[in-house]
Amino acid sequence: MARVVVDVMLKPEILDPQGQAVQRALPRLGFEGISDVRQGKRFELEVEGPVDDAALARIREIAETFLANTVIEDFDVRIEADQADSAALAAKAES
Amino acid sequence: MARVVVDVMLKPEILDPQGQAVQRALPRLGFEGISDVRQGKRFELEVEGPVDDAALARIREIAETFLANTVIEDFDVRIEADQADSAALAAKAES
Amino acid sequence: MTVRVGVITFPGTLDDRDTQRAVRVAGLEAVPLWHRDKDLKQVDAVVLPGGFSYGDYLRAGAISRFSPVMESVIGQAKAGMPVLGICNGFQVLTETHLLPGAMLRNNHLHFICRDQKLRVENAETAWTRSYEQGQEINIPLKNIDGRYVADERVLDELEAEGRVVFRYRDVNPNGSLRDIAGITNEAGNVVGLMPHPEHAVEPLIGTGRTDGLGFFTSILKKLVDA
Amino acid sequence: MTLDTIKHAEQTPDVQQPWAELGLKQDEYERIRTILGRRPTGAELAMYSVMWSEHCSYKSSKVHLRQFGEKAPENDALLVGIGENAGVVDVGQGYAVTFKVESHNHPSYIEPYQGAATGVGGIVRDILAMGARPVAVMDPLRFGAADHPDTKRVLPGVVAGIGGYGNCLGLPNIGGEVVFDPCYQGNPLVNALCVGVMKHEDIHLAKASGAGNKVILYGARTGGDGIGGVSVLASETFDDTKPTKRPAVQVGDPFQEKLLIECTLEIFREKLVAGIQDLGGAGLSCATSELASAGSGGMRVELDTVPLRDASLSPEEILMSESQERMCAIVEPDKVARFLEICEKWDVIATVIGEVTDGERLEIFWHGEQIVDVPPRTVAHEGPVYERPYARPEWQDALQADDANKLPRPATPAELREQVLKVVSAPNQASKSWITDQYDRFVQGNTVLAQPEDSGMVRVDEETGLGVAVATDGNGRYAKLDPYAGAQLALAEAYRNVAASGAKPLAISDCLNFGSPEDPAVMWQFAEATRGLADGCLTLGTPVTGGNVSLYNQTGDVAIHPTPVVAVLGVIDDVARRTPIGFADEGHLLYLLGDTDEEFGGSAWSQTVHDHLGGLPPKVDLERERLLAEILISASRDGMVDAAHDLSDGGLIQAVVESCLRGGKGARIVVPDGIDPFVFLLSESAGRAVVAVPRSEELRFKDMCGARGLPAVRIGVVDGDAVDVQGQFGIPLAELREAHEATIPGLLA
Ligand SMILES: Nc1ncnc2c1ncn2[C@@H]1O[C@H](COP(=O)(O)OP(=O)(O)O)[C@@H](O)[C@H]1O
Ligand SMILES: [Mg+2]
Repeated sequence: MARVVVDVMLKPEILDPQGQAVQRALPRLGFEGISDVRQGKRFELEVEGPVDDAALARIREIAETFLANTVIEDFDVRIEADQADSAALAAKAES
Repeated sequence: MARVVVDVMLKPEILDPQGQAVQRALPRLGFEGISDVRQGKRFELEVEGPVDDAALARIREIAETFLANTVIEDFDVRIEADQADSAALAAKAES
Repeated sequence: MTVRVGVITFPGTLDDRDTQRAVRVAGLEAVPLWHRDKDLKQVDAVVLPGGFSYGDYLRAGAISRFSPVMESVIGQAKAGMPVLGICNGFQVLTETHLLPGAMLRNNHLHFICRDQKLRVENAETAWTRSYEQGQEINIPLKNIDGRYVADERVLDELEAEGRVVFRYRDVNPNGSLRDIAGITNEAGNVVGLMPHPEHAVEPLIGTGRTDGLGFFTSILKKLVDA
Repeated sequence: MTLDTIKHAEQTPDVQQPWAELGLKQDEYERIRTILGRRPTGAELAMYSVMWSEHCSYKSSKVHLRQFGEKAPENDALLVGIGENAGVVDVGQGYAVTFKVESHNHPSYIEPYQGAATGVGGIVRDILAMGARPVAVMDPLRFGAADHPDTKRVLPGVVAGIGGYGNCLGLPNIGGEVVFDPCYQGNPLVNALCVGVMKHEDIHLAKASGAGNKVILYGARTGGDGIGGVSVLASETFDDTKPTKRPAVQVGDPFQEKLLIECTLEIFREKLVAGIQDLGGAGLSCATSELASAGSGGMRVELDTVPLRDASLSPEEILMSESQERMCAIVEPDKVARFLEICEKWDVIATVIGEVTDGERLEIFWHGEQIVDVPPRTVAHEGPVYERPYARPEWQDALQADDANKLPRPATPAELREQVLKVVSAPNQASKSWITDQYDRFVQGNTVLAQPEDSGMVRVDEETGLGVAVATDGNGRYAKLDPYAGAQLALAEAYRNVAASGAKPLAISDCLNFGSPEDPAVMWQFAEATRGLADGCLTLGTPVTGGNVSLYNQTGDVAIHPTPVVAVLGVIDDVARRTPIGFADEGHLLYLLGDTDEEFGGSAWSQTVHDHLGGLPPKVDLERERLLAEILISASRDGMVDAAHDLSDGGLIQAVVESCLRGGKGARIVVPDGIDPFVFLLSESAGRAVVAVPRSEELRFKDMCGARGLPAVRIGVVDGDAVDVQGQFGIPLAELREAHEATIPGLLA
């Protein structure tokens, strides 16, 4: 079983009230030096069977038609490499 | 300016109705073979100055005290490598 | 004796004026408190009202928790001052860890507004003395992040110590674990619940019932008895 | 990079300008050149094109809307009429109420959640700009067929958007409509209404006067929202930097709007503004030109001081940006500091962007160079006016001849029962609580009545119990059959709904949703509907205080049904006297008020049972409506009725079923002599209501109706746990509840 991650973020030109609320709060919490925050969604999909090109294409279609609202959002699909230890450095494929 | 990404996901033992709603909808949309979906949040932070260990430690603190509620959520902090072309395959460091 | 009840306004708080009205209807004095002020103006009790503080944009209650006024509230709550968190206020109380657990998106993923039946499970807290153990009350519920969760150990502890103050009856409107609608801290002075007693203090208005008035008269009882 | 300054425009008279891409006609462009005596700069072209659009200038509808003023009834209650952000009505005890209904149809089809959310945000700012605290919202909605897959995309998004925004603002949603019809498939109608309350002395107007007064822009930063079209200009002037993609979709930030409301109300309390305007369609172009046009002098604006979200925006784009949650105030210089202080308190960004001048021009500068120099009235108030040709469509006669009264009727009581169940469970008649339960109806603690009551009612004064009631109605099917009558029927129904809850109707607002004005048939529908509404308002004595026109609701050459939506506002001296719809007390007697004729044209029955639309809509008798309203209001005031429900789609049986389900009690109904049970139960004759009268009040109530000449027939009694039509059929309440309540969740959940 492999995990595919779909990141969905508002397009850069679209207002992101959530990210802004976070950013405005940071200095008040004593954290300086963060010049911008954007908040989006992360989906983790567990795929049965091999994650070959066909499967990835299908997931990209899911992302495009369903997980993201492409009127206002961009998305990014990538395979998450098996991580025995999530703290370890791991190389990743980015689609 | 560097970008640090914070992923926040519900702990595995916590019911995730949003992820479930997605998973239940998939077969109806003609997508089979996805055995589980979890939905979480992705934050993109633009950091002024170098992202050294000190900066990362600070961001981990932001994540732990603020971006995630560790009663219910796990989080993961990582530097997003510079991507000239987001369509290109890129190697990433995972913290 | 006049009992002074502070009602906090955060940016995005909605039910502050309603809560002040409820406090007045119960015969107490309502004292507006502002999120930027540490000064609690010598109130005898504090209510954190409902709403969407900071838009609930990160998580409900997550940003308000860091406000100056909350520093004082946390200190006073630990010293025994009665604190009531309604809806968003309950969410703030869990975010500050004055109350255990957390609030998540409703299991059906929608905002829900309904008349909700509750059972009073603990009539001895600072905010429930006007009720009887086991009494059923009906007050409005309205939220999108109302699903109470905590781990099993915490839930067992809450049950064992009688700290589940309200349970949903007839319908569990949001998937809260063990039908929990409201809880209290160990000392019984801090109470949080999702439904809205302040919307049920006058006949005709809202549900047309006055089942919520008891919260505010309880505090009078408690402070007069003390 | 060349900035298109006034000087530059003067020096380059022959530059080709993209007026056509911006939606201007050749003659309109020529007119701008004549007004200015030169070619417009890019920024001026941007302003004129957006302000002269149909949406902002009402150029097709203006000639017809004039009737609302010309035929306005004498009415002492009207404090501010058409033309301001919203009309204002005196409701007594020193209070004034402002309300308005507006459309956000097209954006809600493109992006249902954000489209609907920003629709609510926009109308709330209109109300706020009048000086009022917004106290309630309503949402009349129309969607395509209930079982169409796209409805499953649009409806939940729209509902979540309205709820997400309104709930977060703390405005109770007290009513609205949900109608399904295939004609709205590609053109859903998302109308939104807001009501606000203030004291008379708090009324504010949108005008800039007093030379030296400052122009303050406050609220959200300006981003590239909703300016997809104007990028053509940016790409012309900024030849070396290609504009980034500009979103056509606006995203709402209800938290920012909530801060804007509280901040603005505090500013009003301290009397710090001389004039105020919200930013909605056409953004700063609209706000600056309207403020200057309505005021006494001119205005000078330093556009580069506007706080931006996206630093790459060109001046043209800044002028046209429709970024939400912004307001523009005119403030005397010595009050500016306090104004800014209050904004700071609420974390609202506020910037002085210019000042009122003693000239007559609106002048806009960009880093010291002048890019706009126009007479503001020519932008804001003296746009083009069209006398569009209109003609009764040739299909109208055939449509009216296709008489619904001739459709096959149920032959047996069993068949009648089955058809009744079909009507009460059809999507249009079914319970909408799956939708309305997603809206907060309790917030602010003043809600007396909310859905599914006949009207929404909120308390205005805690001491005296003064309250206002609002109902919205519209029936596109009726209006398609006869737009004149259809508009009056919408008015009559909303009027009746307000009266049924015990409030006295005072004034109306309307949202006119139609197809393309370039189609003479549509223009005829529009002309007929406005004429009907204006005549109706004159007869009922309820002036039009404001509203909104939404044209081009069509796909290809197929237009939506003409859909005038009417909102009636009423006042009640003491909300304790309100009349709910629920039959809650056994033994109360049921009276049917008004006359029932055979009227099935456009009816719910003809739609659900026969999928038919033809014939004539129910007859309109506004004098009768007035009498009925008087009786309902007297009955409420004198405690003669315990429940009342107006009759509309689905006729008597629909009303009885709703009242029984609401009150939790059944009813025994007797069909009066001489009337066919089918007609009695399902005809949609207007001017009717059903009331529940306590036995002790029966005599007094009958006498009152008799004395005033209103037909009142006893038709049954509240009793048992079924709706039992004697000699015909009985249906247990449980079965009715299931039929009525399961439909919408079944389609959408
Ligand atoms: N979109 C909506 N938002 C809020 N309330 C609604 C909406 N749609 C319908 N309602 C409410 O549901 C009830 C029934 O609607 P409807 O059948 O259209 O009423 P009526 O026929 O009396 O005008 C009314 O109280 C109405 O205000
Ligand atoms: Mg009605």
